Amino acid sequence: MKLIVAIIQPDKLDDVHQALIHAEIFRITVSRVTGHGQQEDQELYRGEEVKPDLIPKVRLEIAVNEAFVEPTVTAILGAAKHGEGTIGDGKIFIMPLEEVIRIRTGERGGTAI
Amino acid sequence: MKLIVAIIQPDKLDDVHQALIHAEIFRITVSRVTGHGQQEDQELYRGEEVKPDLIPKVRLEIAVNEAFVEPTVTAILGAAKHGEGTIGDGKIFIMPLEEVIRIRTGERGGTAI
Amino acid sequence: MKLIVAIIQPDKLDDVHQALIHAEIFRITVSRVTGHGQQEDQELYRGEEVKPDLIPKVRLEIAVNEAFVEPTVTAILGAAKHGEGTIGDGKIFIMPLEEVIRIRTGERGGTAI
Amino acid sequence: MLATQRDPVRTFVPAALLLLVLGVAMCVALTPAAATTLPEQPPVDTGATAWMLTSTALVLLMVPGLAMFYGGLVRTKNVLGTMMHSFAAMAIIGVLWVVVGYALAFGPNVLGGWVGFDPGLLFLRSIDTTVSTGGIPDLVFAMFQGKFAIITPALIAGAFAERVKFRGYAIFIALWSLLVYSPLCHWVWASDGFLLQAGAIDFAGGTVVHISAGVSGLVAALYLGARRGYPRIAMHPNNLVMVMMGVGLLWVGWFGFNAGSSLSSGVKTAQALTVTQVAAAAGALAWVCIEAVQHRKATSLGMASGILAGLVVITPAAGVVQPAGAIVLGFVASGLCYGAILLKNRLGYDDTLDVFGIHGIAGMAGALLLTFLIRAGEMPEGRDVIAQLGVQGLGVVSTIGYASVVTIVLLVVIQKVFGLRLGTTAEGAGMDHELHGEQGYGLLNLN
Amino acid sequence: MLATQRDPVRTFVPAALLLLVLGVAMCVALTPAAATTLPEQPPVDTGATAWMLTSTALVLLMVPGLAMFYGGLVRTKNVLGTMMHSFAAMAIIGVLWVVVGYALAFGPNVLGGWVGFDPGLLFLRSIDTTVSTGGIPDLVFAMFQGKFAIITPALIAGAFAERVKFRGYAIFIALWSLLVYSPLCHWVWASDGFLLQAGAIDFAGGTVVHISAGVSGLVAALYLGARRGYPRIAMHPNNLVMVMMGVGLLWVGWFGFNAGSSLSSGVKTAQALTVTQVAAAAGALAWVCIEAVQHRKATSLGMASGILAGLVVITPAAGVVQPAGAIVLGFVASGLCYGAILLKNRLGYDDTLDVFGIHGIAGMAGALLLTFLIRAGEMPEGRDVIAQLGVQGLGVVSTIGYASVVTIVLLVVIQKVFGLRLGTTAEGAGMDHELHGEQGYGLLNLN
Amino acid sequence: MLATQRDPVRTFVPAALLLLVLGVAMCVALTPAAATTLPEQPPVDTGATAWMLTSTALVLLMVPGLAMFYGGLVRTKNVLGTMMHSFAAMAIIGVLWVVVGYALAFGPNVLGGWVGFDPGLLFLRSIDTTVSTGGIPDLVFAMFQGKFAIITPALIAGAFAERVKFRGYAIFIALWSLLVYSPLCHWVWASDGFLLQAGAIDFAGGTVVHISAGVSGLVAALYLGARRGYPRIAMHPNNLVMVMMGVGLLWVGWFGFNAGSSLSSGVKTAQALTVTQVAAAAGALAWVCIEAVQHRKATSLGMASGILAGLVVITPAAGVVQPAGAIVLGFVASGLCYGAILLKNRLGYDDTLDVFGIHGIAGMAGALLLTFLIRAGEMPEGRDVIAQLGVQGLGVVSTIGYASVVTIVLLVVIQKVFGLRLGTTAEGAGMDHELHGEQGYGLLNLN
Ligand SMILES: Nc1ncnc2c1ncn2[C@@H]1O[C@H](COP(=O)(O)OP(=O)(O)O)[C@@H](O)[C@H]1O
Ligand SMILES: Nc1ncnc2c1ncn2[C@@H]1O[C@H](COP(=O)(O)OP(=O)(O)O)[C@@H](O)[C@H]1O
Ligand SMILES: Nc1ncnc2c1ncn2[C@@H]1O[C@H](COP(=O)(O)OP(=O)(O)O)[C@@H](O)[C@H]1O
Repeated sequence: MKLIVAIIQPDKLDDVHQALIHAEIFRITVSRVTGHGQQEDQELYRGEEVKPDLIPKVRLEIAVNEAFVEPTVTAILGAAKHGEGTIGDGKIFIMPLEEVIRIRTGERGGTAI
Repeated sequence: MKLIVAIIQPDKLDDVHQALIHAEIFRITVSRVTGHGQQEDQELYRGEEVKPDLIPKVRLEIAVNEAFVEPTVTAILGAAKHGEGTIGDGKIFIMPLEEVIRIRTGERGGTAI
Repeated sequence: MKLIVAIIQPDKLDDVHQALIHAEIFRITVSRVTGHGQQEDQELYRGEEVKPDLIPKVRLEIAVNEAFVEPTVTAILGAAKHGEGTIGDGKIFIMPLEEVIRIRTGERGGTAI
Repeated sequence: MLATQRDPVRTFVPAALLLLVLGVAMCVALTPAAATTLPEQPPVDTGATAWMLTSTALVLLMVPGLAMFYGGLVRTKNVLGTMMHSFAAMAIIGVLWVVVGYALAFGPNVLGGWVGFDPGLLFLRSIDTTVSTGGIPDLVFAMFQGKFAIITPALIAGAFAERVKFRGYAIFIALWSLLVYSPLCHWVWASDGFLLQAGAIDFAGGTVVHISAGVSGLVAALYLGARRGYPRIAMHPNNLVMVMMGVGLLWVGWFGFNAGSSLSSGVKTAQALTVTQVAAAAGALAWVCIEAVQHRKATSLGMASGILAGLVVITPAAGVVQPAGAIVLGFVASGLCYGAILLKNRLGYDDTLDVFGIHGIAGMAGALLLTFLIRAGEMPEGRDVIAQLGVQGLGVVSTIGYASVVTIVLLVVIQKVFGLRLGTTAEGAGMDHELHGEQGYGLLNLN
Repeated sequence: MLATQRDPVRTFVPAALLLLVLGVAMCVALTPAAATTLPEQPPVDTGATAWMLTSTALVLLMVPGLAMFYGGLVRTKNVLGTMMHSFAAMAIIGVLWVVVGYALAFGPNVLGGWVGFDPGLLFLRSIDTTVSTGGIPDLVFAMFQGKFAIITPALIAGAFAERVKFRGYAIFIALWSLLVYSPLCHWVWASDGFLLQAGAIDFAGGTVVHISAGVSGLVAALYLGARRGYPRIAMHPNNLVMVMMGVGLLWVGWFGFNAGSSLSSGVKTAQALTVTQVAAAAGALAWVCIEAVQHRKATSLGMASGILAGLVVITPAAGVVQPAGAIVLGFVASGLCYGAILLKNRLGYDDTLDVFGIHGIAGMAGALLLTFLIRAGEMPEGRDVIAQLGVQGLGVVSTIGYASVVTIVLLVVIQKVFGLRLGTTAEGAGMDHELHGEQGYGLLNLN
Repeated sequence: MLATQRDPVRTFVPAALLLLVLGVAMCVALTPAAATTLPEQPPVDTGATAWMLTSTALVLLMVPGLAMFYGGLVRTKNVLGTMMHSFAAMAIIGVLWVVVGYALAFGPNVLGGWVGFDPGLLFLRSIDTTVSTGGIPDLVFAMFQGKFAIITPALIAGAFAERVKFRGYAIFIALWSLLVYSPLCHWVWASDGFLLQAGAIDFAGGTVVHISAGVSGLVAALYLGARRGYPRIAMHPNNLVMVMMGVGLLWVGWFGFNAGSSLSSGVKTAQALTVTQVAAAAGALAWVCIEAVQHRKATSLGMASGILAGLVVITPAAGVVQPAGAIVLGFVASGLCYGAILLKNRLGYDDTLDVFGIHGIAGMAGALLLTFLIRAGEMPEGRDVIAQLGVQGLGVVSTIGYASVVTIVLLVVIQKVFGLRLGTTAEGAGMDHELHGEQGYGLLNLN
């Protein structure tokens, strides 16, 4: 099993979520984060242009069985891009996941995902 | 060492925290997340029932030595259930953790946990 | 590749960020968390001293190639301490990272980090 | 804002306009005024003046109140953009009203009574020191009325919240104020306005303010289309706590709005304030009870909506109904608005913050139903209920007809010439970031 | 809300009540009133009326202010539910007061002076156009007093915040208002009320409003028991920023509360406003200084609490003490309240937002201590300090006794019949989600 | 707060001071006052009094408004500490003004007119029942003026936001109020003040309030130095939504500030209210247009800043200019302030919330430019524009000179004796946690 963590642009959350559902990934956990990367944003403060060094992003956390890793990645890649891909579109990280337990039932492993 | 990530219902945070302390797990990191799973919630907006597709959850992050993995899981399973277990009670994810460093002292490994 | 997760004190975020940039770690993801550990904080509420059992912390998530693990750790250790190190300064967790994908381009692996 | 970047001309429109106004103002300011103090005029009634000054302040308080109410109901990414809609009305109409709006609304009939005009009223010059028969300085009346002119376009903004460009919006409300509000205001409140002449009762603006705003909002919502993803995606209010604060300020401000409309400080004022209070409470009570029955839960937004429905319905009637009647109106209004909103959801158009569903519906209900609840003796000379109902209907219909026609024309023109509807990407990223380069709640991110 | 789902009967109670009121109101509204204008009555004093109208608006402003103050102090999951307590008072008492509350409070003595009653005052019909001797329309007085009736039960809510059902709360405040507030109000402010007759001084409601709310809150807190996990779990205020906003509005509104109670616009009004301002400042100053000494830190909640303590203590005394006396009262009140709250923490009962600790304690302090600070010449005819202290004590004791007894009876009945205390799971999940199906800060989640 | 912990003496300073005031107040309160009612005095004008009472409440509303405006602009960790600066002014000056401030400001000349004094005015004893020629009780005037005394030091706080100790700040504003504000107020508004005698026009406090606050703020910002990391780190406003609410309340409150300064309820009041409204709108409009041209985006903070600039510039001129002139002033003020802030960013000093950039600059602009826009007939006897400009310049220059000199002295002394600038670690951790032991938004963490 793998734990897939994706950092995406906030405005793409809905599209990505839809794409995942189409790929039959129904369970995700989402949180607000801020990130620093190549992307440069710009805000205004009393006539000055300010470059925030941390930009709002959304973090997705998805636990999947091996078989679903590629579909998940494809779904995200397909939905998270701005146009042909713009700086700041984000990253996907894949980590090994040794165990999953469903609290409700206590079941473990792949079926619990 | 393992990194245990648990997604639980917000109203169970206090119980789970107590249970962990009884199990002598004293150090945790907690954050607000929202999740999508089987659970269906329901809110009202001007006479309409709205189904938010992301429901508030709490994410626990706990780094433990092997010996503590089971106690931790048991503590969470014991405290995070609503009744006999209700949809939405959440999940526990266990990941390998290669290194832990205590910033204060710089010590590494199991003792730093 | 590794995923480095660091829990630090909020007031050190700026220093740590600067240190990472000096160490040429340009990409990070940051989020607000609360933590429970040895540290004891204290707040006031109508004449009473209250000990919050969860204290605000900042969580850094940094994906790096092997070569950058030590520099990253050193940078954090150097910048996140209060004085010679104070209780509550936090922890660094290092996890294996199997794959990184840059959403914009779809590139994978070390170069995508 | 790419469009803008490619189009300096449009960009400099604001600047040009600004300089124009500035220039004119400067000339006016520097040309010495003819002595305007008339030989003898009624003495000032310091008490009535004090209450009108207070009412003016109270109605102004409604604008931030509205900004909070609307701002809290949209999504986080649009909170500032939505509040800006209210504040922009303060800035734009605030100036426009003084320059020319008041002259159009309260000057003597021109163009066959379509609107009024009196050059002396430009920049309020000729009323600098005059006092009306009621003992209230005319400037106070002009400012009090100016607040109504400010809040009306701000109300409309709720109907197309989260999806319009700021510049287009600014131009829209400026033109709407001149072409829709001033005429309607003239018809109903100017001494020679045809609806006033006809004996239509609109104490504090049920037609001029609420019906016109509700109808124009509906037209705009239909013309501009729904927000991207509506209704599929659940769009949660970002801050219901602020919504409650906002409605609290609206309630307080409404005392100025209605009781101030008595243009005095006496029994009539007391009656207006009383029924305003009662109708708001009754509306709130009715709404939460309806919810309790339908959903077994009473919501805070329901409470707020009921308050608003009650306040709107009593607005045209505040001078003529008694407390018991106000309770009836409050209850009925909440019932009707509640139903109207459910209906909207069936029909599926996106009147985002239910401007028509509340201001339109409750406004009409008040304007018409007041006929049956008029205080003994307040009925215009030798009119029976049916006759009066006809007159009220005339007011409602002409308001609806006029407002909707002119609004649609304005929308089409502005959309074509300046652009009004927000582009898809900009809408996705949110108004705060795209249009204003800010974020409402910095506290959400680390700083 | 499972209980509710199983119990349609209870669910339809609100609806039934609503329809009843609606029906009655309709009848009343449609039956033509006997011409109520008395042949000759005092002329209106437009100035005094203007100030009373303003005061009415200012006191109304205290309700959202209170909602913000209380709402900010509870936990995030209960913020809306807590604000709803204040708004529900506006809706319910807002209607009830007009229907019957005012008649009970200000009608002539009935039942041996336990309460007043005058059928003509139902729906405020008989005062539709009357003017009081002070030159103020009676309707204004009725509305001004109505705001006091609204805010008092809203104050109580702080004592059992975060743990009551909405329906039970709604029924509680309705009955409390009729059975506790109206009688107390009658005793102290009706011309034939026995405490007024006895010469008890309560300028703006120290006993009627603050002591009664404080005591009733204490009783309720003890009867309903502590919140789950209290005091083990640290329960943090969700929004101290809003608490500060709220206390700001409360301070402003209190000017209407106290200075308005002079029922005039003159020297007495000025004196009341002055000491209100001074006592609030003194209270705040004292509280933060005490904190600075005890903890080396001055807190914003301490500032807010001190302001409140000062405002409460001066309420009964606003008409009779001078600025120096107000400073003394402010200081003393903060000291006493501060101590009372520390004591509460030792005793361990859960008066959640310290309604008794602040309103109860400071209310009593004001009602009693004012005796020693009365302005030369304001002491009732041929009374010495001790005698007056006795009278004041009588007022305080009778208020405490009556309020506590009736309150406990109401609580028991409502808890048994409708359910008041929130269930454990519902309490855990929070009122906003469980009772209202909403969340206060949508901005916290992604939307 | 380590310093404090090591230094009990300092800690007990507040307590000592408190007890002192308390003691004195007690004595005063208990010594029977000489009967102060003068045989015959002008009758009360209930209308004018009503408006002045209202104005007093409105100006008080500006303090929470300012707290919200400033509080929303700083970083999350300092939001409460910043709001406390405004509230502390309410508490400290609120008491101080009554005890001695008013006596210094409005007593007859002493020390060659440097300041006034009249022992009878201590604790406002001698005006307990007096009525001024305008028919307004003197206590109302004292309270109205007191609000100005409160808000002025609170304005300064914006210049050194996020980096001062609370105790040091408290001592600073107390001394500043006595040594800077009272004298300036005396010069400009006391009947025998030298600037008033000289015929300087300052209707509502352009010099006394805004220039003095702006200049003192600038001096303090320079003396205390920039915040740690400024300007390298982008420091984001934590809550622009609250900033908008705050500016809304400021606008409303300003009606009391300016229109109240007419000390009447008539034509002059109406004129002041009108130009206040117009200038604010014009300022907002100008600012957003400038932004639209320079950045193609109009910001909400720009809207707020423009409103403020307009309100400040009209303050000294509110009594003498007409609407057209107000438009001109509003436009010019926004242009100047906008430029001044850009310039500040070049110069790189840290006037955190641009107190000088807005209050200083717009205050001067208003005080000087009003000369060219005076209403026909309002120009003081036999003065031409140039002569008047000279007098206005005198007012501005003496204010700047006096305020800056005394302020720098105060700063140095307080910094040395009590400590004012926050230590590096404390500044890093934030004022809310370090100085007040609280956090503003508990909702951000789980609770
Ligand atoms: N190596 C990394 N470690 C942690 N977070 C990262 C890393 N690389 C990117 N991110 C996250 O992804 C976001 C987008 O990355 P960015 O570099 O701006 O885009 P791109 O990868 O297209 O150049 C960043 O803001 C950051 O939150
Ligand atoms: N595979 C998963 N990946 C990420 N988060 C998950 C996953 N499964 C569950 N979660 C989290 O756990 C929460 C509860 O899961 P849900 O499916 O509702 O309960 P249950 O597992 O009892 O059916 C979800 O809201 C989501 O936040
Ligand atoms: N084992 C752990 N699992 C998860 N989070 C931890 C763990 N240990 C420490 N933390 C996080 O680090 C923060 C600091 O830890 P703490 O024990 O207070 O400091 P120290 O390690 O210096 O004693 C905690 O608040 C918590 O958020």
